[in-house]
Amino acid sequence: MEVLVNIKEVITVQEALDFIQSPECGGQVIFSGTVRNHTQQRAVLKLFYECYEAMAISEMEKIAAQVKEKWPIQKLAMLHAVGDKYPGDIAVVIAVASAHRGIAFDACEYVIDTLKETVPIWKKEFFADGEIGV
Amino acid sequence: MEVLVNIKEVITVQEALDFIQSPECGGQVIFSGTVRNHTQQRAVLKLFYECYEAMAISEMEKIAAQVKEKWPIQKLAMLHAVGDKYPGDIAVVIAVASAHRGIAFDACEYVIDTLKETVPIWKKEFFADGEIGV
Amino acid sequence: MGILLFGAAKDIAGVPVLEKPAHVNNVGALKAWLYEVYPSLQQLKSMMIAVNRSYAVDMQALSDQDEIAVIPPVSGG
Amino acid sequence: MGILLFGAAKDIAGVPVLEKPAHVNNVGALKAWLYEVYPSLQQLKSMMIAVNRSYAVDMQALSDQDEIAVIPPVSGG
Repeated sequence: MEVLVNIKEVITVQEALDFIQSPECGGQVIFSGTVRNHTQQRAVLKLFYECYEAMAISEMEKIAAQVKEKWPIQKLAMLHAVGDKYPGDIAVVIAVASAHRGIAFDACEYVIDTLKETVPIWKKEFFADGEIGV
Repeated sequence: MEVLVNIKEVITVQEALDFIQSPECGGQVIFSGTVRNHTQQRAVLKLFYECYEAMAISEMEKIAAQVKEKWPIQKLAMLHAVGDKYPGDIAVVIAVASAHRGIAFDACEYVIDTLKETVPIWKKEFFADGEIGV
Repeated sequence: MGILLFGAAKDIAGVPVLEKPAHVNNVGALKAWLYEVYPSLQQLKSMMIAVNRSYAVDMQALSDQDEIAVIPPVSGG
Repeated sequence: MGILLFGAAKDIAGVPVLEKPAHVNNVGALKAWLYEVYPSLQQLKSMMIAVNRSYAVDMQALSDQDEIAVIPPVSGG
């Protein structure tokens, strides 16, 4: 399995697609998480993502290793953005390529679910009313 | 739920993403199906997709109606390519945007599974050895 | 209107459109007639008939105004 | 090496790095010391300690060469 793990200011779906693209894989499943303009009915101005980068990369690689054990996936890209992110901006992209689509869906969902539980990245929410949520 | 259904020569992931993009939805799940360079160990030169277009559009709209009944999805794009398609080319794109990612995965997988069962589109396989498979 | 043929069904019949015989007045009768005229259609894994762009059951009646189509196993995606 | 603080833990302590007291020799002792010095840390839903970039259990020993980090609930994605 080929793996791309990256944490940086700006990420795109296209770079994940470019990485997983392969004439040997018929199915690609991509999850992209974008910043919403509200959280529980409160208007969001922006989010600020910080991370413990060395450990975040290491935890993302651990998730990739778990995927490799569980499913015959050919390619996996995991990208996370950091810094100020505004509504509509992309915060995370997970992309999986596989010969069979069922396991691509399973693997992609597993990766984003696990990332949200284990990867040391934090967001701070800046609301329109001036409050800040952690 | 807003729905985009389209059958045409060339489709892209980007146009599906553009359609489902919304600052109100935090999660997007995309499936893209591309032409593989082999089928059961036989090298593939190209595929030719034909469709019964009026009925295909109608069946795709029925799937969208089923999705709307089953899940609170905000946006759904279903694109299918027709004509000659070569290894690496995109044949189908399903994109779903939702506030909650779990249902976006479920809905996206449901759409592609159902599309493959009910939508009147046929591919012809042109193998490198000169044979043609239907 | 004629009967539209697609995919493998079109290849077997060798034509994209067939004339519906007057005595064929429902979907079941149409299938029987097609299998008789083109026995190779029986090799298809399935053969559905669509009437006015919807899949139809055998007992559905056919009129000359209906848009009828022969649907071999689909293989989109 | 110091103790790295992130997210809400950093906000509560008011600093991104703390000095590890000499008597704190395992993860459990570190948590107890942090809760004592910064009682507000008890309001966090969880507080994990990472040692050399891996989550660590309470009984894990700490040495001065370890890279130690305080991990409040993560919220990536």
